[in-house]
Amino acid sequence: MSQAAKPKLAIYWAASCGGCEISILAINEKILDVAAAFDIVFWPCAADGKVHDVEKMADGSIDVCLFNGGIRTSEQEYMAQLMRRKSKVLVAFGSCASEGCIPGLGNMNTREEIFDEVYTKSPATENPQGIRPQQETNMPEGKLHLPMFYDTLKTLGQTVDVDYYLPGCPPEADNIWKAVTAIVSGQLPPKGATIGVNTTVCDECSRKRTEKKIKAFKRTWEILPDAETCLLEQGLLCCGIATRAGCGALCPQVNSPCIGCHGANEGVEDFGSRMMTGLASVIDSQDHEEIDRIIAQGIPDPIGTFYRFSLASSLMRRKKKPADSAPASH
Amino acid sequence: MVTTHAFKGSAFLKEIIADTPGGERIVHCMQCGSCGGSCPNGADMQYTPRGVFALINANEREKVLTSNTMWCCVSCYFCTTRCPQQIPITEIMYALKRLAIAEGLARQTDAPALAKTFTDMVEWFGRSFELGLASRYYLFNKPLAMLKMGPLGLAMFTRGRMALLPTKIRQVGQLQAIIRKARELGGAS
Amino acid sequence: MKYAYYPGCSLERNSAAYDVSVRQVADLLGIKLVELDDWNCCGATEFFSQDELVATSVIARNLALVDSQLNQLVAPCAACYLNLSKTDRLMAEHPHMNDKVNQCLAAGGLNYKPGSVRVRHILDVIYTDIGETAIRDKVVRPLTNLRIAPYYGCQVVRPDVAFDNPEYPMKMDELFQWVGAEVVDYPVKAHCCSGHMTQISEPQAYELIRRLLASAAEYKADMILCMCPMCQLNLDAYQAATNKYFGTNYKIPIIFFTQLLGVAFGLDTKKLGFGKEIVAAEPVLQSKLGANAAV
Amino acid sequence: MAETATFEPKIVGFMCNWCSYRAADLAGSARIKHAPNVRIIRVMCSGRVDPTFVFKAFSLGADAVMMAGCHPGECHYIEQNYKAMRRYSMIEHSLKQLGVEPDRFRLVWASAAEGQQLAEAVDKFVEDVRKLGPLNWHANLAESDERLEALANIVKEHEEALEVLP
Amino acid sequence: MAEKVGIYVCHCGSNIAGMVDVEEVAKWAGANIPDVVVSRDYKFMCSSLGQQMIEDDIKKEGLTRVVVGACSPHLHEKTFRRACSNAGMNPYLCQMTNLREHVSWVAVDRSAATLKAKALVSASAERVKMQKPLEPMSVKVNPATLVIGGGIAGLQATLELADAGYHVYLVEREPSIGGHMAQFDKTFPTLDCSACILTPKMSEVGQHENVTMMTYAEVEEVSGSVGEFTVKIRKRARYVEYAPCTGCGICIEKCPQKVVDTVFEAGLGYRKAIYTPFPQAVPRVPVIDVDNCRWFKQQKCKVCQKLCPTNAINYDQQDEVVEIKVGNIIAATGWKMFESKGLPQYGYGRLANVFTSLEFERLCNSAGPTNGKIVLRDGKTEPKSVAIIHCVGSRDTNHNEYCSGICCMASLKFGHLVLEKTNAEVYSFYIDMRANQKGYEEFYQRLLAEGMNFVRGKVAEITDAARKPSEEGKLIIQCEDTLQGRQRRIPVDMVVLMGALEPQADAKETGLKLGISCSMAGWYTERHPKLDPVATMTDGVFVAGVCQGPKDIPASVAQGAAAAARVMGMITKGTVTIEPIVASVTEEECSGCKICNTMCPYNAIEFDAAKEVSHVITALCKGCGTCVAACPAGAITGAHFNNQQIFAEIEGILWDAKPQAEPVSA
Repeated sequence: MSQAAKPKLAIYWAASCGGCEISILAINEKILDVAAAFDIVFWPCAADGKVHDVEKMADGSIDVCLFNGGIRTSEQEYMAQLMRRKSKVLVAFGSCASEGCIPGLGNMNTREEIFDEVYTKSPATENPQGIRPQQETNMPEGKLHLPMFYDTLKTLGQTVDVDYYLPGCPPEADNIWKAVTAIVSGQLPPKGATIGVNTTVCDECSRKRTEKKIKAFKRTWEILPDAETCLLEQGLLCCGIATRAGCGALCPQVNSPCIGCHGANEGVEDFGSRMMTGLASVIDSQDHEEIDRIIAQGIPDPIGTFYRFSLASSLMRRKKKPADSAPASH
Repeated sequence: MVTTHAFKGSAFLKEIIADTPGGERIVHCMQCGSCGGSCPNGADMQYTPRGVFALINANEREKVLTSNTMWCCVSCYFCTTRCPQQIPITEIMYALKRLAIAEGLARQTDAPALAKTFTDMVEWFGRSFELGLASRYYLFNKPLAMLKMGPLGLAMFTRGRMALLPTKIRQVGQLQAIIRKARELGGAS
Repeated sequence: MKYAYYPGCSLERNSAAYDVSVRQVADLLGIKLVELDDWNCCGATEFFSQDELVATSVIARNLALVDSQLNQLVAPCAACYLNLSKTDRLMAEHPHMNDKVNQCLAAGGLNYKPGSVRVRHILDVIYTDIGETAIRDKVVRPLTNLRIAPYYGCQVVRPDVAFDNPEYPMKMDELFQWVGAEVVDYPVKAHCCSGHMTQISEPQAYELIRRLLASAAEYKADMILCMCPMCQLNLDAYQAATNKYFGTNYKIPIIFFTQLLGVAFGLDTKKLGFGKEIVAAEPVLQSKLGANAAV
Repeated sequence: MAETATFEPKIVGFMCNWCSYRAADLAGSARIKHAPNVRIIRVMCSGRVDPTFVFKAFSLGADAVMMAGCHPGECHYIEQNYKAMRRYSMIEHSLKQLGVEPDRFRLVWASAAEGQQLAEAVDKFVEDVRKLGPLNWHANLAESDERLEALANIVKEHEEALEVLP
Repeated sequence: MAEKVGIYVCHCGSNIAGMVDVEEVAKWAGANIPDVVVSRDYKFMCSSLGQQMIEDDIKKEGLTRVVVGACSPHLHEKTFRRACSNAGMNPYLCQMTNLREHVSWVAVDRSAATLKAKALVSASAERVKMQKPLEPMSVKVNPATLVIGGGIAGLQATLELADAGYHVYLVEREPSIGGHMAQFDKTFPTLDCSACILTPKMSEVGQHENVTMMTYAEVEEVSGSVGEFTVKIRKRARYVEYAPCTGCGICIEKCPQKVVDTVFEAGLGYRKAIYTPFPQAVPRVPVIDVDNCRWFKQQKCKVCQKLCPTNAINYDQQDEVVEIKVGNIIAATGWKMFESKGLPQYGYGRLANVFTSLEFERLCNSAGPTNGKIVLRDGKTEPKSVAIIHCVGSRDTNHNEYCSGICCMASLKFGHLVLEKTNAEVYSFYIDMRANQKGYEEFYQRLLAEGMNFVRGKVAEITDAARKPSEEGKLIIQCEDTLQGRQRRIPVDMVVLMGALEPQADAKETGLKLGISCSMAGWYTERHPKLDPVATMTDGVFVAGVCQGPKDIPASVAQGAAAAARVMGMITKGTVTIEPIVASVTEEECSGCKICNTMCPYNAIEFDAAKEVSHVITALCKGCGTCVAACPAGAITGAHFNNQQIFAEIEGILWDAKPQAEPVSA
C-alpha cells in the first residue's frame, strides 16, 4: 500500500469525559499499526490541527471518523455536521456518542438547573458575583459568541446520519481493534449496526444462575455478595441481563454488578425498558402494594439505574421540562 | 365530546348518595330486610330501613323525611354489619336526620333539639357539659320531665358524676374557626 | 409502650371511674398514656345528625393534635373510639372529604394525613399489646366465684371490625377468664343499651335496657362489665326507672371493666372509682370475694 | 383555559384479547356510550405489554396510556396479569421520575363481562387526562429557536476567520 | 420491496356508517397511508359479495396485505382470513380492525368517531405490513380421557365416553365415587331417592371395561396440551390391597376404633378407623385412616389384618404416583359447603339445634345416623317447629355475592320431609323464591298447599335470649317480615341453615394445574358464558358440574354429558389445529439469564443446559407473549405479535399526534 493511498482517519471529541480518547491509546502497540494503516488527518486531542483545515477538505475526503461524545452545544452540533460531511464512514465511538452516556443524564435537568448547580449551588463554587456564561458578549471589537448550551443532550445519531456504533464506556481495546481491522479490510456489517457481540453480559458471566424470584432489591453496600451466585439473584441490580456482551463480564467478575455501559442488544429500542421489564418480571409478589413497595424501596432512582448510559437515546430522552421552560418562540 | 352513562335513579336517591360516603351502595338493596330485622328499635319504626330505601327509590322524599325511622336509630350498626349488600345504613340514617333537621321536617322527635343543645355546648366550650345540656334541653323541651329527672340528677351529683361548671378547652377559638370553615364549605363527601 | 390518650368528655366527669381505673390499670401494665393536650369533644352522634363536615372536622382536630412521635391514640369511650376511627377511615377512603376536612383544619392552622394515627380501644391494647401471660402475672386477687357478664355494646365492635367479632365478641370474655372470673356467655353481650334514647324516648330505652338486664339476670351474673360510658350510664342510672316501668326488680351493679381488672390486680377499690355507681357494686364484691375485696 | 376546553386527549389502550378487549366489545354491543379517546391495541395478554410500548406511545405523542387486562386471579393465561401488574408498577415508578403525571398512565382490570365498568374507567381516565392538558412530549425535546441562530453564528464566524487567514 | 395493501371499510348497513363517515375513512386511507393501493368501502363486507371483492382485488391488483375495518375480530376474523386464503394469500396477512364495537356503537359524535376510525385503520395498515405468513399447527388427539371428580357430573361424563368405546381415567379424591349426591336422601322436585338413582351408575362405572377408576387419588401434575396431556396422579395408600379385597366388610365390623365421621355423615355419625364411606361405596375396598388407626398410632391392634380372609391388609403400603397420557380432560371437581360459623348471628356451633343443610340431609336419610328420624341434637326429641333459613352465605357480599341456585328447592324438599315425617310447623325464611326449572314452581305450589309457612325476609339473628315466656327454651328467629313490613320473632325448636355452595378450597390450585382460570368467586371460567359453557379457554380441558358454578343434579348431568360429547367430537376428528401464535427464542441472542424461565405457567420454556440457552416448546406455548415482553435481551419473538408489528401499530394509531422532525441546520 503506497503512502498516498493510506486511508484518512479523523478522531473527534464532543460531550464526553475523554475516556474514549484514552481507550484508543489503550490498544497499546497496535496504535502503531493504526498509524501505519491510516493517515491521521484530524485528532485535536493528540495531534495539531484546526477546524478550518477540516472545513477546507473536500466533502467525503476523510475515510473514517471516530466521533466520541454527545451533542450538548451548538458547536458540537456544527462539528458533527462538519465531520459527517467530510467523512465517508462516521462511527459513533463509545457510549456518549452512541447513547448519551453520563452527560446524557443531564437530561434529567434543564440548562438553567445545570447552570444553577455548576455556577451557584455546588459547594465547590466560588462565584459571589453570580457570573453565568453569556451566549453573546459585546466587546469594542464586536459581538462575541459562545456556543449555545442545549437543554437536551442528543446523541450523534440523533444529530446526523451515523454509519456504525461502537459500544462501551469506553469501548474495549479488543473491540476497537476489531472495528478498525474490519474497516481496513472492508468487511463491514450492514450500515447502522453496532459493532460487537449480539448477546448479553450473562453469556460471558461465569456465575451460577437459577430461575429468578426476587423479594427485595439491594444496593451494593447492603450485602456482601456471594462470589459464585448470579448477582441479580442476590438482589443486586445487575444490568448484565440486558447489556450487550463483549466486555468479558468484567464487573461481575469482581463482585460488582454490571451497570450497563455496553448498551442494549441489537434491535432493542430502549435499554431501560428491557431492564425494567426483566426486573419487574421476577419480582416475587402478586400484591400490588407489596410490588410497589419492593420497587420503591429497592430502586430509589429508576432512571439513574436503568438509563445510566442511555437516557439521551431512550424513547423518552429526557425528563419533562417545567411548563415555564418550554422553548421560547421569538 | 364525552357522554358518561348517566345514573338513572330518583332525584331523592341521588341526593342521598351525594350526601353519604359510600351511599352509592344503596342501589344494591334487594329488600331482604336483614336491617329491619336487626334493628333494636325496628318494631317501633314507621318504615324499616328497607322500606325507607324503597321509598327513596320511589322518590317519596316527604314521606321519608317526616317519618320516625331515622330517629329510632341508636347507631348500633347491627344493620350495617349484617347488610348483605354492604350498604352503610347507619350513615344513611345520619344523612336522613341531617336533611330532616335542615328542612324542619323532624316533627316526631326531640332528637334534633337534643342534638342542637349538645353541639352548642361543644361549640361554646369545646367539650360537652352535661348539667348545661340537661337543664337547657329539658327546660326548653320537656319542662315536666325535668322534675322527674331531679332525683337522678341529684344521685349523680352526690356521686361526683355531674359538674356544676363546664370545662373549656384552651384553644376554643381554633375549634370555632374550624367549625366556621366547615359550615362555610358545607355538606359532605 | 407509649400511647396518646383521649379520655373524652364522659370520662372527665360522669364516668370518672372509667378514667381513673383505665389510668391505674394502664400504669400497672406498663402502658404509658399521654393525655392529648387540649382535646375537644368528639361530638358523639349529635354532630353527625346535623352536618357531616362539621362532625368530621371537629373530630379530625383531635387526630391532628396527636404528637407526631405517637402514632396510636387510645380512646376508652365507645363513641369517641368509633368517631375517631371512622373519621380517619372516611378521610382515607374519600379523597374529596379529606380535602374538605383539611381545608377546615387549615382554618385552625392544623392538618391531618389520614392513616397517620391508629385509633385503638383500651380493651384492644390490654388484650393484644399486653397479652395473656403478662396479665396472668399481675393477678394478686383472682376473681374466683365472681360471675361477670361482659358487655361490649355496639360501637367498639361495629361497624369497623377492628379487633373482635362484630356479632359475637370474645376478647373481654377471655380477658376475665385470665384473671379467674366466671364469665357468663350470654347472648346479648353486643346488643344496644339504647344510646341517647333515654333522653328522647324513655319507653323505647327502657325496653332495650330491660333485655340486657334480663339476660344477664337469667345467666345469674353478679355484675355487668361495660366499656362505654353511655352503656354504663343507661344500665346503671336508668335501672331503677326500668324496674319501675316494667315492675321488675333487677339490682345488678354495672361497672367499667377496668375497675374490676384493677380489683384483680389488687388496686384499691375506692381509688378505682367504686362507689360512684348508682347500683352499689362493693357489697357484691364483698360477698363474692370476701375479705379480699377491699384493701 | 380555553385551550383545555377543546383538548381531546389521544390515549393508547393496550388490551388483552380475552377480558378487556372483550369488555370493550361488550360495551359496544350493549351500546354503552363512552369517550372515543382511547384507541385500542389488542395484545393476547396484558403480560405482553412491554414497557417499550408505553414509552413509545408517549414519545410518539400519546397524552396517556392505558393498560387493561383480566382481573387478578382471573387471567386467561392463569397468572400473567400479575406480571403485567409488576411491570405497570415499574413503569409507573420510572414515569414519575421522568415528570410524567401519574394520571397519564393507568392500569385497569375488566373482565369480559364488564363492558359498563370498562366504559366508566375510560370516561374517568379521559376526564382526568383532560384536566392535565396535552403532554406533547416532542415539544419537550425541542430546543429554543436560538439554536439555529447559534449554529448560523458559528458558520459565520468560521467564514470570517477563514477570510482573515493568510 | 414495498407491500401492496388493500383497505376495506365496512358500512355494516348503518351500524358503522351511521356514526362513522366510512367513505371518508376509505378515501383518506387510500390517499394518506403509504403502500395502500386499494381502499374501498362497502355495505356489508362480510357478505359473499364483499368477500368476493377482496378476493378479486388480491388476484387482480396483486395485494400482499389486507385490512378489513368492520366488526370485532372475535366475530369475523376467520371469515376474512378464509377469503384471503381462497385468493391464495396467507391468512395471517389479513388484519381486522374493530370499527363497530369499539367505534360506531359507543360514540356519540360523528367527527370524533371518524377520527378514531382513521386511527384504527392506520394502525392496522402499518401493522399488517409487518405481519408474516404463518401456518396453523396440527396435533393428534389421544383417544383416552381424564375425568377429575367422581360426583354425578363426572360419573355421567365417564359413562358417556366409556359407553361410546373410549377409555376413561376417573380420578376421585375420596375413598368412593358418588360425590355429594350420595349423601342426599331425596332429590327435588320429584322426590326420588338419591341413592336409588345414583348407585346403579356408580356400580356401572366401577365395572366398566373402559374405565380405569382411581379413588383416594389426586391429580398432581398436568403437562402437555390438547391432544396429548401427560398427567401424574398420586394414589394415596389405602393400606388395603385392591386385588385380593372382596369387600366382605369383616375388617370394618371388627375394627375397635370408632371415629366421628365429619365427611360423609357431616359430623352426625360414626365410622371405623378402617372404613368405606357408606355401604354402597364403589369400590368396596376400604381405607385405613392412619390418624385414628390404633396400629398406626400405638403399634397395637392389627385386628383387621388378623381377621381378613384374603390377607388384603398391608400396613406397609405406600402412596403410588402413576403417569397417564390422555387427549382431553374433564374437570368435574364439585363444591364444598359454606362454613356456617362465618355468620355468628345464626349461632351455628353455639346453639345446639342449629343444623347445616348437609347435616339435615343425613338426619333425613334412612341410611343416616338416625335412620331417617328428624330429631334434635339430643338424638331423641322430635322438633315441634323447624325454621329453614335461605341464603346463608349466598347473595351476601360479605361472603358470596352469587345465588347458590339450589337452596330454594332444597328448602322446599326439606320442608316437605319435615311435614311428612313429623308433626312440626315448618317456616321458610327466604329473600326471593327461585324456582325456575322444570317442575320447580309446581313443587313450590305443592309446599304452599302442604302448609309450609313462608316468611319473606332474611333472618337477622337466631338467639336463645327470650323476651317473653313463650320464647323460653326455644330458638328465636328474629327477622323482618318484609311482606308485612314489621319485625317478627318466631320461636322454633330446630333451625336448618341453607349454606352456600362454594368452590372447593383448592379450586384455584387445581385450575392452575389444568391451565384454566377461575371467576372472582372461584368457579371455573367457561370459554363463553352462553355459547360455550362446557369448554374452557384451554383447548382440551372441559368443565362439568358445580365446579363451573352452582347447579342442580339435572344440570350437572347435562353438562357432564355435554362435556363428554365435546370430547368425543375431538376424538372422532383425530387431530386439532391450533393458532400458530407462539413464542420462539433466537438462540444466538440468548444469554441464558433465566429471566424467562419463571414466566411461563405452562412450563413451555426449557433451559438447555448444554447450550446454556432457553428455548420454547412450541406445543406447550399458548402464545400469551409474557416471556417476549420479559426478555431483557430482546431475544424472544412472539409470532403475530412481535415488537415490530406492535411498534408499527402504535405509530399508526398515533398518526395525528406524531412529532415533526426538528430542522437540522440553518
